[in-house]
Amino acid sequence: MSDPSQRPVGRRTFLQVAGAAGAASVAAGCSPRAAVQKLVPWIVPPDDVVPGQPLFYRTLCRECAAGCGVTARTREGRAVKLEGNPEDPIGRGALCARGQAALQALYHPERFKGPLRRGAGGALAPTSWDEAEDALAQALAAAQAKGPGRIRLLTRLEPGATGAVQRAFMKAVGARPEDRVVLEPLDPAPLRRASEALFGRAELPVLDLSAARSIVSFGADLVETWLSPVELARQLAAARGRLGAERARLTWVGPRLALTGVSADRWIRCRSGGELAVALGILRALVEPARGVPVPEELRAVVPRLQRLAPEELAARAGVPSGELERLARELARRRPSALLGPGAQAQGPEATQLAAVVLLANVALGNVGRTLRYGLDAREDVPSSAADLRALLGAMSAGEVDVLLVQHADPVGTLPTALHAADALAKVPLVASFALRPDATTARAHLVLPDHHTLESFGDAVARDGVVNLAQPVMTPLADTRQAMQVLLELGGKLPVPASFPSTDPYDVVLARAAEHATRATGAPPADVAPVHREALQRGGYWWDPEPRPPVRLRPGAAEPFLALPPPPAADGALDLVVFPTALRGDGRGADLPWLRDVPDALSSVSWSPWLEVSPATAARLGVGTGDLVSIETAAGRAEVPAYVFAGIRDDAVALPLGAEVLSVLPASAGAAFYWAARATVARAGRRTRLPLLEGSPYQHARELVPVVTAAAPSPRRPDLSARMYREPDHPEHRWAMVIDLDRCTGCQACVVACTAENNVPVMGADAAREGRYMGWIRVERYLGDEPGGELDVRLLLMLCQHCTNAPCEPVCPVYATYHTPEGLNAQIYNRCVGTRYCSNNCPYKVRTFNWRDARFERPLDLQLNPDVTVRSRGVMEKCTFCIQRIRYAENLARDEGRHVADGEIQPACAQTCPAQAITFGDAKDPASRVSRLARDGRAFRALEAVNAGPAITYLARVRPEAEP
Amino acid sequence: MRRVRSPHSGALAAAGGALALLCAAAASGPRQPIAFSHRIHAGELGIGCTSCHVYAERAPVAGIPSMARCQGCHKFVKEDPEHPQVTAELKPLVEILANGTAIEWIRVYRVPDHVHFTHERHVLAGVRCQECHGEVEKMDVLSQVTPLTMGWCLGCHHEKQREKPEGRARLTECVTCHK
Amino acid sequence: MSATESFRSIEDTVRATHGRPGPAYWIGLALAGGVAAFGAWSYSLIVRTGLHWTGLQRPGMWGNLITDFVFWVGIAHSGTLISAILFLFRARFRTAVYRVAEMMTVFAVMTAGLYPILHLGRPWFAYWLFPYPNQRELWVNFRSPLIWDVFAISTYLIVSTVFLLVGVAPDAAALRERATGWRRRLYAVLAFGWRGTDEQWRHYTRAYLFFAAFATPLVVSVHSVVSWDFAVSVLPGWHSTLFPPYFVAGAILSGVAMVILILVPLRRAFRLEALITPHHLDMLARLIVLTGLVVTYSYATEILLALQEPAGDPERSTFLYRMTGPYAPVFWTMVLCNCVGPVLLIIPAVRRRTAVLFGICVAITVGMWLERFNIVVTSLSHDRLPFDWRVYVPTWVEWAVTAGAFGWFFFLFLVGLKLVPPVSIAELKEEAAHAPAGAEEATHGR
Amino acid sequence: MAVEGRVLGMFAEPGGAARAVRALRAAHFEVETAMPAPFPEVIAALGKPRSGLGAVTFSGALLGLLAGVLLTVGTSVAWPLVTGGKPIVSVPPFVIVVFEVTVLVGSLTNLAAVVAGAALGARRQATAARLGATGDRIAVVASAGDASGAGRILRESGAEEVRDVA
Repeated sequence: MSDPSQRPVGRRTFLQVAGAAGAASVAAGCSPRAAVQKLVPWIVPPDDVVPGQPLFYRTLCRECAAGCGVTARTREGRAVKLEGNPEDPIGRGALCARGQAALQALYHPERFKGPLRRGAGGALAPTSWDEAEDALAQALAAAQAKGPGRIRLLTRLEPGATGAVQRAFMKAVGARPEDRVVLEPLDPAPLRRASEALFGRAELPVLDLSAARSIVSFGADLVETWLSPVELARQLAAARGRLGAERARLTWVGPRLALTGVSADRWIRCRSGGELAVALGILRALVEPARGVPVPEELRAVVPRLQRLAPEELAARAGVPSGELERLARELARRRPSALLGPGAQAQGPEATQLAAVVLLANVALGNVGRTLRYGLDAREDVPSSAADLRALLGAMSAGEVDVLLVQHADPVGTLPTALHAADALAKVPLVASFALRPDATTARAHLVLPDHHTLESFGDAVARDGVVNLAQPVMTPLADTRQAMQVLLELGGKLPVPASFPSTDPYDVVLARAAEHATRATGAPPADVAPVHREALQRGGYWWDPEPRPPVRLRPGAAEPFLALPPPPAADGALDLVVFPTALRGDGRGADLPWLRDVPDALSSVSWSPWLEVSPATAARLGVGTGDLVSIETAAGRAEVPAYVFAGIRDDAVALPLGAEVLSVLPASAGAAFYWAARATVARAGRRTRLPLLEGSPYQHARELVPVVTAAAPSPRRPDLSARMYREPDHPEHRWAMVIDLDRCTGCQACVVACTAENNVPVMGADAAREGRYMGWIRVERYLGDEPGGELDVRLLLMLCQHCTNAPCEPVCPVYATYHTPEGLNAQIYNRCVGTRYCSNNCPYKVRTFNWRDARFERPLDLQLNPDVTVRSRGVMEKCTFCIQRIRYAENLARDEGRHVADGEIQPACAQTCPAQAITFGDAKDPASRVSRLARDGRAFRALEAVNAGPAITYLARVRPEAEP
Repeated sequence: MRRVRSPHSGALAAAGGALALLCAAAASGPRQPIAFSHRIHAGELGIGCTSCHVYAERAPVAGIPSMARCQGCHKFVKEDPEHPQVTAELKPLVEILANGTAIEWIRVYRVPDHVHFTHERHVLAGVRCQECHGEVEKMDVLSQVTPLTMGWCLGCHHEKQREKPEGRARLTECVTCHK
Repeated sequence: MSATESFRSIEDTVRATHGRPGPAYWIGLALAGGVAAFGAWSYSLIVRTGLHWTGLQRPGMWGNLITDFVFWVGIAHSGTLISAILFLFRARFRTAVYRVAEMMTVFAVMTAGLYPILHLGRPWFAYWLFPYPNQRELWVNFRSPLIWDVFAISTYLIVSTVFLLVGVAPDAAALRERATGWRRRLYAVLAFGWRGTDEQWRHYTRAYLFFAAFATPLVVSVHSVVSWDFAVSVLPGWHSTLFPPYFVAGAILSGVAMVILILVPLRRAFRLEALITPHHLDMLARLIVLTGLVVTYSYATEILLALQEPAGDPERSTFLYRMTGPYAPVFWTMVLCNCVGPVLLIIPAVRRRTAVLFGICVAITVGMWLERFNIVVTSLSHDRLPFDWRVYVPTWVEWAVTAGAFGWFFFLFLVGLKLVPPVSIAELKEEAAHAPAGAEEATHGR
Repeated sequence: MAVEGRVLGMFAEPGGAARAVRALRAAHFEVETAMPAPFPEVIAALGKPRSGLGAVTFSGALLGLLAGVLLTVGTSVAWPLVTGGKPIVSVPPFVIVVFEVTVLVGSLTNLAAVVAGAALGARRQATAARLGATGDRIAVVASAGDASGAGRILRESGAEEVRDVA
């Protein structure tokens, strides 16, 4: 593993190498271009870089608080693809859509190229690091002299070395602990607060859903954004992978379907805010003596209190039939252990805490705590500040009590409700210094911009939980004149009037110093020399150990009572409930400007590039709007205009808006970092229309039985008899590459879509192209809402990508053999032979081919991310999924060099590799023992549009619909 | 000029090849920034190809020798007191090495971007460097001697496949080179 | 009057069409050329930056340009039909109209052949669709209907051009005798040494029969091949064994309509009423009735077969979509034009009124274009996976390129009229020699 | 026998020309004609065998058939690429291409034959070719016999003009 500070590849040489290797390739004509090309050699060749061969580094993902480990594939000194670290206990090799897209933050064209200082004219102008640091140091010294509280630090959650340095630095400038404010918009604070109230320990649980036989989510979108989505999606898949009676039941409680709801077996369509009533109803039903559930000792005291709640009133408040709560309670009583989860990541405030507490009490009642919900593993390395702390900071700023505000990867202006007036508060601070990577609403008001390295350029560590410390290391030399924020803080410490006693200003040393402790815990004994141990850990990606058990949590006497009363009902003012939700692609909005994330359509609404307001068909009819009509949303706090999206997966009395700028303008100030659900909004037609960039044509299956499901009564989908053949099947002498997609595991999280985009140089064509139906993705989630319009809501997902058919209809229609069937069973597409008749696409029953309507642009330096093993397609040619032929060939070459056969599972296309739920399996169908062959023989197997008899290489395993329980 | 061609690709391939040759580089190669001679290095001094083009056996690209590699020898070979001509020719190199900059070579051999050629597989299959690059050890100025057209590639690929068809299906598969 | 005199008067009447053009001709030529030029410029946008100028998208990758292709191939059909098939059947009314029909065929194929090339993503590589020896050792895929198209359309273009020129040769010889300057040289070339000796006629008549014998199956094959572009696919709405006869009938329908559209103004403008008589128009109108009924029958068959399928069948869904979806106006206009229009012509009084006939032919031309649009576009936008359904709407660029086809066709036609005798002099003479009454009419007009 | 010569008669009507041809042939003259259209009565009167051009055209078509088969099968086998699971030599689609090539080559051969036939006819019947192509009259040239006899026959048959020609 190389230490970049000693790596001889300077930025200059890196770029030269990149140039020499001829990174981006374009399929054009066949004559070599006449232009003179230069070959510039390395001055000194780096030891570990072999041009044309990938080099892998283990590092860390910082796109959300989960802290998954990452393997970065680099080529010629630049990162080209991120994958999960298979050894990391959290991600286990998988990475979500946002993690995949972290690369685009690295290569973002708008990234700051160096430090900036706001000049007299009011514009940010380039400056030198020394000047910038000196200016900041002077301001810090002056502020320090005025006493505590004059220097504040606003940061994102930093559960590692960076956080430690921040705290040390703040201490050195004489700040109080509360002067460091941690802003994490999707912080599950209610969980921590409920645990504190009930158990006396403000901790987040670590979940083990794989053991659960019943899972109830109260708005916790665990496959998209909640806690640790990659890990939870894997656990959920494991819990549901046990077919039959042991298969876990998933229940979704909420006013709107999120992806977790799509995966759920049952949706309790409660009204917005009614989750609390549902949870109370279940808790009440569980402690019913007749239930037979042994009520734990510590809960006995609250039984009478609970019994005072009338089930009918609870059901009415929830807006659901009372029988439904009763049925769910019965199921929970029978199917144990279980896990009750909630509230969702966007929920904040006292109501959310109450819901979290009631859910936790139900878990206690069912004996889940310690089994599926484990306490005592939260390392509490860093804890987000409360909404009150945040408001206090803004108040101090507005009052002119803050002289220097350091902002590290937090954007108060861009991520807080407009009603909090963060921009005004910021204007009152004489010096705002931001460490942001690229411009945001806060840097627009900052006086100094000290651009940080991207995580892929920095050293660091992240304590995800007790026993899991993932390490970050630079996988490439920095692209621009940036400096790691940690280093800047350390250097500033040295420039203070009373210099701080930091042993080193090198982030590597800081991480190494912390590593001694991790190594001790991981190995059980302090290492004699930490450096070699740490080098090994860097190669591995982290320090992982089994933490020694802490005493189990116990319900504190009397702690439960305050949470058991139903709060007064909200005023019925005729307005609609406004539900705000984060999505798998947008998260808390931080990555919303990354082209990959914007271009991939949302799995549920299929909207890209634009916000949307989900409106139920009945409500839409009442408001007189259709999909694409602009509607205005008005709350006490403000107003926003958003195009409507008519969606059957939402209650008639609610509308839903994904997190984003529009949300901020309608959130009340009381919302704090984010929002609680029980807000109400007046929604009206704005009278104008937009063309919404929408992937969906019709959301209905139109009685075509495209995506079958299986039940205990009918364990196999109906399949046509295709034994009659006109021709002999083509030979596949060595391999027949094939894929199995388990739709029972697929959650629709779109990680595969972004991974494919990253791996295969799939161009992002922009919002207009999306509006015109020219989205370029090679793999897409087809989402069907039911059979016919107005019918029963029955959401089914179908992951659609090239099926690599044996009798591919696309092949014989191509006049120039640009597409053909390889002896290994692939449907090959030869871009440079394609003339663009587009007949192949017309004849493809799966419509998985995309056409280059115009030349793709990879704005510098986004082009450095391009995978050199995959040709970049020019306009006028067709492209499609290749089963990652470059990976197949890489593995085959490797096997050949090593004189062996390709092992089963050795080849993983980008989509299969990154799938958190491990829904995608790739392998050789010719080998009857391969995993893919075994899975394809499963009773749930079916093929898409099988009656067309194209002979797809992709076998789907149908979703399992559990039989209704009494 | 050595050309490997299948019998049936015929005169047309030859014509196409000749045309490509005309386009790419005339019989004498481009003027490089320094008067580097493969004849002296590979011919007279007998330095093996992979001594400088170190990646040929393990990577898609053969690699242009790093300046450090030049330095390895030219730390000592800086002048020839007996031949002022040689000293003069070495002077630009000595300067470049002293400055720590790199030589910007003019590229001679190039395949289009949609061709994913790999040296590794060819070298490991026993293809001699000269089969594609000509008798470099006799060239003072490197020039392109083979057309690097698809037909020319296929000449060899078809031939090898005919020699032993089993297990060599990939030799004439489109996706072997175009992906 | 002697036969010689009637021969002379035929020649004079025909030669008069080659006279100095009047302002109407120039205006027409400029209009046609202008429309063609605007179409070409619009198309240049596509060449410069790509097909994003079109309204095409997944799932519908074909639209106006392919519609134009099929439409113009269809137009090209009646020429050879009237010329070759009616020749084999010895239909006498053919004589007066076949030259115009043949010219129309050649120009329509020249128009049609352009459009598949124009619609390519990389039209500069269109030559890759032809099998030619190349250093890459690459050939074309003969399993592809598009290659059948390449062969069918180029064969059709070559054979119908040859057929036209061979038919023109004796006329060119006649014109050569009295022409001067470049015209004389042109007709000398076109006449390929024609002297009219019996030995020449002996070979010629035999060869002409063979041309007709080749052209007849060819004309049926060409539109069958075009229909296979669709019929061999797996797309609901395209995948149909009915397509070849259905397309051939439709092609003849549109072609005959176009012949009438051209003949009606032509006979007036060039005073050819004596040669091209109401009787000829009447016979052509009957051909429209016949093919119109075949087309109507095909529509009915397709729809009834599709509607027999159970609910959820994509074929059924596609046909319902055609009739009730966003393209319903296209569908019903098509039915009105192609089914009702021809049926009206069954009534003699209707088809004998030139203005009404002309109007119905305009309607059929529009209807047949819409039929192709209906087949190409609706099937594509409503395929097997409902999630991908999308409505295709052509952009102004596509409309301009579509209009350009008409401009280009009429431009060629107007130029051709001034070079090639629009009726066959030799055959009229043959007729005149045996039908003095006809010759009488030819001399004295109405 | 009188002076050997050629006599040209110009006819306005094909009927007269046919009569002349029949009479001339009965008198063992060699007859050449030139006419603006292939008047069947004249052709019949000439009593010549059917043109043998068909054989040429037919062999051209056969050549086309062979070329089509070679092209489709040969190129598919030369570099076998499987498309759509169909056999390398897929007969039905190849038949279509073979048919088109047959028609194409057949037609072009037919064209070549008719052009050659025209040249041949003009050479063999040089006199009629030189003098007869007026477009509005039918020329009948009699030779290899008594010129005056020929002139008489022509006039009797209704020739508008009769003259001796070289």
